[in-house]
Amino acid sequence: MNALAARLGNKPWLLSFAGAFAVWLATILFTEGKGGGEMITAALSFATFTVIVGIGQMFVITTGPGNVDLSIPSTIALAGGVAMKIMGGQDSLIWFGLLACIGAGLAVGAFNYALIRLLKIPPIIATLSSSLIVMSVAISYGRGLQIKPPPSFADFTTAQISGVPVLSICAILFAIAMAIILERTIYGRATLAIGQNVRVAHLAGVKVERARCITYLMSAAFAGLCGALLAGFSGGNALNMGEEYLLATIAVVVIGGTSVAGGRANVPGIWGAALFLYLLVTMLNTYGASAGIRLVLTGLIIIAMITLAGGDKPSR
Amino acid sequence: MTDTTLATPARDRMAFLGDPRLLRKALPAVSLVAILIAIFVLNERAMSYRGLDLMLKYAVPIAFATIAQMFILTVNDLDLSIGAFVGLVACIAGTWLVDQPVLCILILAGCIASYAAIGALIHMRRLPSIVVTLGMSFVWLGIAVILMPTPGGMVPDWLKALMSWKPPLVPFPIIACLVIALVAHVLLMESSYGAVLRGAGGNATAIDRAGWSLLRIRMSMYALAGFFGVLSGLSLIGLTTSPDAHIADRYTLLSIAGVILGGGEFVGGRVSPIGAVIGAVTLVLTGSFLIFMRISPDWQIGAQGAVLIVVLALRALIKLREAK
Amino acid sequence: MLQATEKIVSLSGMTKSFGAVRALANVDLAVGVGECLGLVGHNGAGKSTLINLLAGTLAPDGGEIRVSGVAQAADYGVRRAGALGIRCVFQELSLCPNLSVAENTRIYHKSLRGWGWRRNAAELVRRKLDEVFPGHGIPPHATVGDLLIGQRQMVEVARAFTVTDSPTRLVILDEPTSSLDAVAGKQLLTYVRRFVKEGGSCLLTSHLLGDILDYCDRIVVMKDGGVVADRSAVEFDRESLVAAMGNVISEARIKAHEHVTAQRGETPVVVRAVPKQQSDQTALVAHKGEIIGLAGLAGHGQTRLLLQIYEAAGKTRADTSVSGPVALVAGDRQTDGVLHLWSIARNISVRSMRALVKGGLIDRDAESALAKKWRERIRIKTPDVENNILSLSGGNQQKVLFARALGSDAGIILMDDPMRGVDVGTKLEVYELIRAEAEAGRTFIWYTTEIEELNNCDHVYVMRDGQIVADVARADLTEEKVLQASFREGGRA
Amino acid sequence: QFQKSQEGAAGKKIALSNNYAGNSWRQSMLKSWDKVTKKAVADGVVAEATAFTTSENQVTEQAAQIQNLILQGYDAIVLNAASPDALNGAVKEACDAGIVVVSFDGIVTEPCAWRIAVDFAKMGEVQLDYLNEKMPNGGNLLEIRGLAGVFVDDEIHKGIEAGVKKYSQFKVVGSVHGDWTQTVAQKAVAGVLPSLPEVAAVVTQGGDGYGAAQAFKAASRPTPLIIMGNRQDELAWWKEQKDASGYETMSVSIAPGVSTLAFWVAQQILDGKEVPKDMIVPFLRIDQANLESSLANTEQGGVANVEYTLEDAQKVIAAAK
Ligand SMILES: Nc1ncnc2c1ncn2[C@@H]1O[C@H](COP(=O)(O)OP(=O)(O)OP(=O)(O)O)[C@@H](O)[C@H]1O
Ligand SMILES: Nc1ncnc2c1ncn2[C@@H]1O[C@H](COP(=O)(O)OP(=O)(O)OP(=O)(O)O)[C@@H](O)[C@H]1O
Ligand SMILES: [Mg+2]
Ligand SMILES: [Mg+2]
Repeated sequence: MNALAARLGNKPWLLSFAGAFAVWLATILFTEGKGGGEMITAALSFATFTVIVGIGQMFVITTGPGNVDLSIPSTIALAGGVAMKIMGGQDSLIWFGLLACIGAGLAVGAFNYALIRLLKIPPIIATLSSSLIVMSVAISYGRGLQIKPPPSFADFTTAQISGVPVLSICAILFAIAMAIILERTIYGRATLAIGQNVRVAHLAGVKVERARCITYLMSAAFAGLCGALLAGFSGGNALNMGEEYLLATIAVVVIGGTSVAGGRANVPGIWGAALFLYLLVTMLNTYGASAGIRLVLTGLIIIAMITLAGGDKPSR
Repeated sequence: MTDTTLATPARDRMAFLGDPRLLRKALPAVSLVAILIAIFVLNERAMSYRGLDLMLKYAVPIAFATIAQMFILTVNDLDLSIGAFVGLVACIAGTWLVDQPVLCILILAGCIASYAAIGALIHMRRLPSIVVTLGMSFVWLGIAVILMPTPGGMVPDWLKALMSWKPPLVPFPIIACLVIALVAHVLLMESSYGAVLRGAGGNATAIDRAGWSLLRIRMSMYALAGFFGVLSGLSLIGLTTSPDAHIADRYTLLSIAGVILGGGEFVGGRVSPIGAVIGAVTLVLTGSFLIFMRISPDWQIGAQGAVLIVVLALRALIKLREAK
Repeated sequence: MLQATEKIVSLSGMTKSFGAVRALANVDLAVGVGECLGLVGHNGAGKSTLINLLAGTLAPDGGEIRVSGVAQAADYGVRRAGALGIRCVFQELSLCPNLSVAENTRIYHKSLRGWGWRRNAAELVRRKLDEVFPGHGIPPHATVGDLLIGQRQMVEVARAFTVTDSPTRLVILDEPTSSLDAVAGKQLLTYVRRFVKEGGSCLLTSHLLGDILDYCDRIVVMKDGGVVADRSAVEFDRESLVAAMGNVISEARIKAHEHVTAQRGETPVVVRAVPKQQSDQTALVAHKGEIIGLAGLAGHGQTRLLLQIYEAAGKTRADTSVSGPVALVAGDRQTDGVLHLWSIARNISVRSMRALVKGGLIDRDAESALAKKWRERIRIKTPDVENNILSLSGGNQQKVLFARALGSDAGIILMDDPMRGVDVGTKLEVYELIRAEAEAGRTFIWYTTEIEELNNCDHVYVMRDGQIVADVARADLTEEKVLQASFREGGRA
Repeated sequence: QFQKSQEGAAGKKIALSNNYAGNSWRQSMLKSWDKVTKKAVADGVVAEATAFTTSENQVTEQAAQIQNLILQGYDAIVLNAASPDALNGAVKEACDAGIVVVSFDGIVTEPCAWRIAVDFAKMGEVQLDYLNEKMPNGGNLLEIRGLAGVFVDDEIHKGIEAGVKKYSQFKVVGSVHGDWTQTVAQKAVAGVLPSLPEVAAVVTQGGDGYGAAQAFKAASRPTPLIIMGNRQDELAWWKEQKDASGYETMSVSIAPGVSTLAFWVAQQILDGKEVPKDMIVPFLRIDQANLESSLANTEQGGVANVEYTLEDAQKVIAAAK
């Protein structure tokens, strides 16, 4: 038991994959093997969105305690609206739409960072405030109307290659790139150093503000991109389409092995945690438990999993 | 020229005596005063017993929840379940408090005990509090939904009467907030064990080396959080006169924001109970302020954010001037 | 039996390993009643580990601990040690930065409770501070996080000597003087003598061998996890003590530098800084290739001046101009230096990441090579540079910070009392390294609390109350001069 | 007659207390309110009719909002409540201050308030009535619910349950919570779908039909009969299917314009008219026959809507007497 915990402690992301596998197994045992493959396909499709925004949130959380991006849901709503409006249902405008959604995200990120840097507002309150403003912008920009994605864009976001969603493949490549950025670039190292101790990082020559700026820009840009993809995937934008990602991003980041105290991050774990959370809900839905029981079990299983993994151990 | 150069060392010595600290402590109050003045300018009716009573009623349960969150933040943890917990307390009290008060109190005591148990679990297995409490938020909500699939239930009259009590001179919400702030202040800032509790957030190793049980400290903090969460739930249903499982979902974020607005920090055991209550009240007042400014519904949501930013920017200005 | 009665503690056969590292191998140690025992040894010799076992913060792998002759059970821990009157000031400070001095004292004494506990605690610690460090100037209600590292050290030492319900019988001081200036250090040691004279016992470690030789009754020398010498202090002199520690050095090497007297002004000025609180226009000036010393009592603005220079790097400001990149060697490891989640290698390479980038990514081989190079050069005691930095002894962590700065591309290196906790042998090697680097064109600005170290400098500025009050050339440098400038009251320079 | 009503209500101020603005239904509701009340204010029917929205869909925020509206001195508060019971304290306070409170859609149980109720249980039951007609042989049902713990969800669910009891040939084989959000519904349905046997029909609570259709498509399962919720995207999809393969279904929901009905009711009360405390407003149902016309009248990306006039309100009041 302890040996297992120790081994998992070294690779915390393994745990979230193990958890995902376990719930999947429990589900198909119940259905006697029926639909196992399709379930994985669905899990991959939906985890993709959580992963894209989750990685942005991970970088933010890694920069240290108190850093969290609460503006992600609003950014998703705004950027989804911007993308759909600019694409206007026309295939020829897809690229403009994608650029615009990332641009919208960057604008939100820049605003967040300006609040944090210039006005010295604690990040959690800065992003909370900006999320409200961004939501207002989204409302007055889109008036709550849903716009359909261009057909090719919708097809791309829902395409599958023998059961594996194309978007998930892209997101896996994206995650690999982000893992490399985290561990092997100056920006990534700077982020990790800041998360351990801002003062030490600054005195060790790390460009603190540059890294923080990039972090908040990135988180919002990823949320923006996710907004467009989500709108494409679900057949149009909606104001409430990002709501579930507020807690979901924090949950996948932390379950995936990133330290809330900052300075330690884990990209693969986000994938594992996103799959785990999706399959967990699927399992409980499949079992047909009532809403209350489902909620209680969701909570208990999350706690049980993290308890099994054991606590924070210093890594490298 | 000579003046300033001569003044600097003296000021520096003053600074050492804790001057900037005092100023930092005063910042939350500055925000509160600013927003109050803005409200009074917009609507002089607010500047009355009745006005303050109406505006601040819902600050009482938020103040309790904020203090609960503050206890958790003191030991460098974060509670993502306080909102759901307050909702559950509301449902429990709404179900049993009228008919079976003794049973109800026992159940609520059990809730506090389970909060302490969560603290113990987090400590013994060295778990990230954020995940455990996130999980617990589902558990609390789930139990509340099972208990009360549709809103309803009874609230005892004494509780309603207490929450709508109109004492002479000073409105009840103000008295309540003052009492909450003072009690929490005495518990955490003035008592001798309070110093140990805060110390655990500042340097747990030091506390351990001085021979204190960190397990007991964490359990105490979680139990205190649970206790104040219970008070939050009770005061809330005293106001709403009826519970609902989702009644306090928002308190999780509000309570964190309140502590931070009040000058608390996420790590290092640096918190201020009085500041936290001020923060909670400020948050509530931003809502009132908005209603007094007539804005188109499109921008009402954003305006709430903008008000928060302006209030905090004021503080930045003061900090900047102080730095010079 | 007879021996046991006169020993306050005796350890025998103490063994402790951290993974593959054998920190202690079968160590015996005893401290007598009314005795001040000095414990010396190179960085990573095992001193702090031994102290942790004695204080009950670490459990030994094997061995026996006896306190006042009574063998302690396996559950021996801090609480038990505390009850037996054993107090410890650890190498890495253990105060709560968010609490006041008085509150930190309360943490130490369970009996400080009830009405007026804060006043009592403040009184208790203030009186002890006055007793140990007369003229300390630390308000008991100040928050510890706002204090300078030296002041924090004073608070912790004073706290260890305070007494409430149970007596203080043995005080363990792990490098208590490393963050104190010369004056405070002497005050402490004088107090320690008084304490042992009154029947207390003391266990003291230090890398300032002079202190150990002058103030201890007996000296135990450790090397690589074992005791290599245990004799009365009078039987040692500096030379033999150093030899016992395993370093063969000649005083000649220390003196060597005194012959090289660089002429000021031959090279371009790279740093010019007027301290923020300076009332006239006196500036610190550093020419390329010089070693500039900053002296004065701790907390008189030296660190602030270094940070002022650090912040101005590459910029030109009214009061500060600095040309070229700057690196800093922090002295306050815990708050300014160590990235605690990272390996030794990453802690070294963090300042040099730009140089390690190949094809957009940090080259891991180059990173590891850099770390290994510095491990050899200043002998960082570790089997693997990929180990976490906290697995190093205090002095070795300090060496990592040296490596971080010296391994970087910075032409100007600021050092904030960087030798805290570094052993004698390494110190001499680092002095030599610094001189070599200076000759190669690097500029050093070096704040030190050890007056002897100023001998390595080309030029010394003495600071008081945040201002430069004396500007002493290498040739005119004497200890009196520095001390006089540090203390002189009255008219500003 | 109109003249007379002006005397009573003219000069009075009405506030709309709304608790959520984050979906197309609520946006439609606010838009209708704006359109109708602007004209009413311009005509001098009332002095003011301002809409207020809280930033989060939360009981506590709305309660505080009502307290502030009391302080602002409004004569009437038109309320779409976040909870039927939990706002009672604030509503009572408003009544005690002499303020007329008219709740609609999300109604409150406080006796002093007026209620313009939708029979949510009925909304669930008619779905089964319709299915019974279409599929006399019955089949498996998938139920998409709303947000757990919210009374609307429970009411509709009860209606569906009653319907299933009534027509025993139907069996609910799966039930998920879609939180009335298309993306959430899509996600939840996609998750359970692989484990479900063939699904004949999907019963919903409105706003999640299109998401369900997407999920069936993604899983390459035959599209079942999905009950729609009056949103334009749902209607457009239905029309598409209808044209392609003769797909048949129905759609039910409440018209967001019910806010304007509540406005007129409040106006009538302020005007001194006697108005019973409980009124019923019919939900808006779209069938195969009126699909095209409804779709044509619905804004792109919006919700099928009806705005009410004073006469409509008077009819509703009369019907309740
Ligand atoms: N003593 C300190 N304690 C805590 N944080 C500090 C301290 N000193 C600096 N910082 C952090 O470092 C930031 C400044 O860092 P730094 O100058 O490295 O940023 P930068 O990216 O280099 O910006 P620029 O490129 O403009 O110089 C401060 O805003 C603060 O967040
Ligand atoms: N937690 C740990 N994990 C791994 N190795 C450790 C740990 N603590 C100490 N060590 C190792 O044990 C040995 C002894 O360390 P110790 O701290 O006792 O040395 P020291 O004599 O106090 O040195 P210094 O003079 O530098 O303080 C060192 O090699 C050190 O690397
Ligand atoms: Mg910089
Ligand atoms: Mg040591």
